[in-house]
Amino acid sequence: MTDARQGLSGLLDTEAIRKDFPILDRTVHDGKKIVYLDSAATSQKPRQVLDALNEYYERHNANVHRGVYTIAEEATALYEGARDKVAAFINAPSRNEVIFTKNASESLNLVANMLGWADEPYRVDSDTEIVTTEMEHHSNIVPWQLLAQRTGAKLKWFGITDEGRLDLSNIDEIITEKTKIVSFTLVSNIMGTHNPVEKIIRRAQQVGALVCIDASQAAPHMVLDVQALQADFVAFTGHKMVGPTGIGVLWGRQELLEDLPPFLGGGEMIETVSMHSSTYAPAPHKFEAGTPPIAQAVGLGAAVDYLSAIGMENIHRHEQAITAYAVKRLLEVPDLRIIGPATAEDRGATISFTLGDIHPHDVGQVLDELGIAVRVGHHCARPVCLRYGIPATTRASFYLYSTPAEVDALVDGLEHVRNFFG
Amino acid sequence: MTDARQGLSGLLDTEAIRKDFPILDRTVHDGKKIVYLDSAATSQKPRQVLDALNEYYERHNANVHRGVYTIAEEATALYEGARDKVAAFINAPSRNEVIFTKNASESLNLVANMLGWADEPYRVDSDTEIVTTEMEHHSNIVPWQLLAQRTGAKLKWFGITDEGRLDLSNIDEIITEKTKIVSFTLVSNIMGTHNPVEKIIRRAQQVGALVCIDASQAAPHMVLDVQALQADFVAFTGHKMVGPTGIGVLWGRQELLEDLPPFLGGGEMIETVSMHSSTYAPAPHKFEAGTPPIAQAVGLGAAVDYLSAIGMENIHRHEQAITAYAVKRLLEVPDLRIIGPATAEDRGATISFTLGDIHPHDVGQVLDELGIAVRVGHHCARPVCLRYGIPATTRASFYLYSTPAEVDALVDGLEHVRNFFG
Amino acid sequence: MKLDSMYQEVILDHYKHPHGRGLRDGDAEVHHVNPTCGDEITLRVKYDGETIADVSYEGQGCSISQASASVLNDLLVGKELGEARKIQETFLELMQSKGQLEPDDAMEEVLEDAVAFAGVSKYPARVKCALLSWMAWKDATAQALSEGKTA
Amino acid sequence: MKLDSMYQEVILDHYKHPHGRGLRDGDAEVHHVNPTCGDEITLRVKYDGETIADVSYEGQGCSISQASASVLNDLLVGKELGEARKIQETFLELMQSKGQLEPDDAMEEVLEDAVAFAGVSKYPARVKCALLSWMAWKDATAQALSEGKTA
Ligand SMILES: Cc1ncc(COP(=O)(O)O)c(C=O)c1O
Ligand SMILES: Cc1ncc(COP(=O)(O)O)c(C=O)c1O
Repeated sequence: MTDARQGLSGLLDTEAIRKDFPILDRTVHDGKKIVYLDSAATSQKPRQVLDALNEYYERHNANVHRGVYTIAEEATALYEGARDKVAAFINAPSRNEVIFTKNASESLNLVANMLGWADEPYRVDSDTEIVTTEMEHHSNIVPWQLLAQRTGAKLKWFGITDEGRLDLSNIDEIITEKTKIVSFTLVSNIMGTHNPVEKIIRRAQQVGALVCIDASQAAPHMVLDVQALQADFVAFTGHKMVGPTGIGVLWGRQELLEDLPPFLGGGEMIETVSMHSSTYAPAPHKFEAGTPPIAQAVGLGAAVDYLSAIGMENIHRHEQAITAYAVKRLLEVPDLRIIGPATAEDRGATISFTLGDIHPHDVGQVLDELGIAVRVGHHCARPVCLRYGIPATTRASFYLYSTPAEVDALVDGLEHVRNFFG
Repeated sequence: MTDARQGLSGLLDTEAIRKDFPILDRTVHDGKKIVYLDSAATSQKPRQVLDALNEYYERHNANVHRGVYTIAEEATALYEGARDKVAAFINAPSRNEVIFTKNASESLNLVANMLGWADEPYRVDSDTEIVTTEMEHHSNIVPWQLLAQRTGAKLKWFGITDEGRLDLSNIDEIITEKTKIVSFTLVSNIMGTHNPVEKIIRRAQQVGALVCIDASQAAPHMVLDVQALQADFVAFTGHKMVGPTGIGVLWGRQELLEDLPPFLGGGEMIETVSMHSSTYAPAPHKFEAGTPPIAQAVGLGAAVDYLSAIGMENIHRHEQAITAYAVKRLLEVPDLRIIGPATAEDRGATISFTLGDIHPHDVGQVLDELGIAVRVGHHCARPVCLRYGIPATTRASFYLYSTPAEVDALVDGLEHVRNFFG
Repeated sequence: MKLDSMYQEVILDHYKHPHGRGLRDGDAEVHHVNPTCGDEITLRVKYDGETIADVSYEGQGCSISQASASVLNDLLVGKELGEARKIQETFLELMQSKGQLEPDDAMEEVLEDAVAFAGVSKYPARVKCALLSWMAWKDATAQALSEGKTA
Repeated sequence: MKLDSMYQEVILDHYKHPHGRGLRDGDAEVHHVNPTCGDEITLRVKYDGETIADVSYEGQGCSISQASASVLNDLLVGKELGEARKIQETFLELMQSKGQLEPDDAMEEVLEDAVAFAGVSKYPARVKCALLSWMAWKDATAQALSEGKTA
């Protein structure tokens, strides 16, 4: 233990928390306990979430919304109950504003497609512009590129400063009267940057553009209040917030969800169908075609309960402490360069870096041999790598179960990497 | 036990099988064991599938395809291993033809959208026609209605005969040189009808139309061989085949998947991304945007293993025996009218019926009180109800765990219903 | 048997012998469906000033939705709009009570036969059936009012 | 330590001192990327009849992908096309062996330094790194041939 760890305050009782996560006892490579530093890619799952899944399948499994028999009513109550939980978690004005998707990527594509097929005033077409940023995950770039190609709309974006912040200096040229939609990430998945929402929203509102926020890296880590954000759409994904894979969320303002056209067609999203024409159910069902991810929604509900019981403020405080410690210790490693904010201010618990000219793949491989799991590559945010002229980064990301000792293990591991390739 | 049950042959050892399904021990309404006759809506899950899910989350959970660390490699191997299993299960020529979606509805929407955005010769536009049938699940109607609206293409369909069979008498007028796609169900989810694939495929091939088969009600119940079917696309859904919710499959011919454009954009489906343009990964990844339903794919792999170990021929034989018995016994109930084929030939183990003028909701409610779970309503196939001039049906559907005693319980229950409303 | 709490004698009576069924002249017409089960109702309201002159309907559905429309006709025809609204709201409250609400005398006075639906409120899937005609009535009334056909 | 089976001395040497790196004149050029990690290579082939006159390349990537390109240059330049193909296929076989294949003398004779990659085949995520330049070479050769620049 280093001296630096002495002064750390705001930490959670990780000893207790880690007992909830069976995988954290896993060992690799001849008995090395894993040090899981890849929660930005996906989080681990507590026993409570797995129990909810099992309980659902073993006692209540049935298709939802259409059964009059007991377990179908139970399954429906559990599924819709999960919607209530998620709505409360993000402080949604109405439960009907919470749409379950398969992941954040589907949520973002859903918004892009709704706007492409919408009537005025929402319609994106060749006279209009779409705005995003250079800092986005591919899942918040490619849907807009596809929409631009399909409609002829122009795609514009905010650049990034040398410090890994959004460059909003030309905001009035980027967001104009032609802008229909501005979509950006609340927290960067590669650099951890926490973006200034208010400034962007204010300008978007000035010109009457809609705002979509990718909260995939925010929802797991801090209080997410969609009313306070004042955005029109907010997307996030279950597997990064101690929930199961296979479930995502799109929150949207009720009036918009009423006005906008459906995206996928099928069972569950209809009001009445004839061969000649169909009418659609009100939101959220209008946007949930087919049998929904029932068990996964139930699991996400349990995840939200788990996080809420610990408290999102407490989780955030814990991560801030860990991040401050990690930034400090990482900067002690020779030749290590942090890509993105090199302080603990306005940032999440995700830190990307390069280590001399050792390629991140090689860094990750050697760390794995020590049981340390970090992500290497472009992290589905290749424009950021292009921006900084680097092929890839090594990324360590922390969560409510991460400990200062794991930061130390990483720093020691990096020493080992340097020696190996030295 | 009735005499009729004596002669039944081809049954599976349901006593052993039922031990694998924890929920079948569930009781409702003061200790009544459930008689689950709604497998066409969703199937129950064996312990083996739940174990695979737990094992995944407790030991191997990580995001796939991008990690160099041990559990990420394990997760990737499990996820891609599930693709191998599904490919083998449907006799796909290549594993790369198996796309994981969230459900069959997404699979069908994926096909519709690919064709809408495609270049020639696949492009659906206002000069072309789309063909489906009156027997489809809404999930194979609404996507085509949306495509027709969005592109101006004309939607045509095959009608149904009084006996619940597809009316192919006018096939040459329905499928014409203008037809780009013919999409139909292999087995009807409301009437159980097993449709004649060959005749439709032959005509479609004559005019150069693509063929999409909705195998949602076939994959769980019989050998599904995509090469023998000779279709271009085959869609089905995991939760109906003892797999988890949140996972579906689209199989497509490799050349088509190479030629057709992507649908959803995002992480995983790209080759390289810059702000100005992106290129896409080869299939199947091109069609799998975002973090896939990893655990659910693993669960589906376990489901396929489970079904294969019992043997799809054996499952089919079992269901045929149960169906023949059920048809026979149901026809003994006064005022009961089967909607759809009233024999056991060329049909699956799904039987819809009306009972005098007692509304199906009331039938279902009284049966539930006895622990019997049947589905009531239009079963997401409202055009079929319109066709027969009925508001709804009661539907009993059987699977590998269904027993003749459960058929008897249903028949006794229906007597009880008649007395209640008599 | 628990079923009897849903299928009260009164409900089965209304189901078998519905009151006021059939479409007659009206100020506004609406068509409502219950997408989860396909129950449908076409309903017309006729106002005579503030008084409900008629509620006529046609539709298909289960015993609960049919009986509920019949009870609605019984209860609302001849009432003043304000009173009708109170009845509708009380019925809604009862149906959303998840079986937790034991109708008291005051409620019974307002709802008359409709208190028989208390048992239905325990069955979430059937609550929509019971409410179908009431929602249609509310909607039709709003239309009639906005078209200025009543005071 | 298991790592040493991947990071053989030979591999680290090629990584630190790559052979034939840089882009020179060629008959065909291809650009390959590994979408899962972002490794990239631009590779040119030059043929002199059936003989590989040069393989030049530029790119970014990890030690494995860089060393592999260097080894490729060593092995293939100067070879006849038929022989080069055999080397490529043998390397592919080794890399797809999941660590199950113990290179024998015959293989060692064909692959020379490239047998050092045997340990990499145990790491599925790295196999693509090792194959990147080889796939690029195959593709570039196919292009050069179809453009009729070689026999
Ligand atoms: C024939 C048929 N097609 C499509 C579907 C849609 O499947 P899912 O709801 O899983 O998308 C179903 C089942 O609901 C079905 O029975
Ligand atoms: C910022 C951000 N947006 C979107 C996504 C996409 O989420 P998913 O892969 O669950 O669709 C991710 C994670 O992968 C992310 O980090």
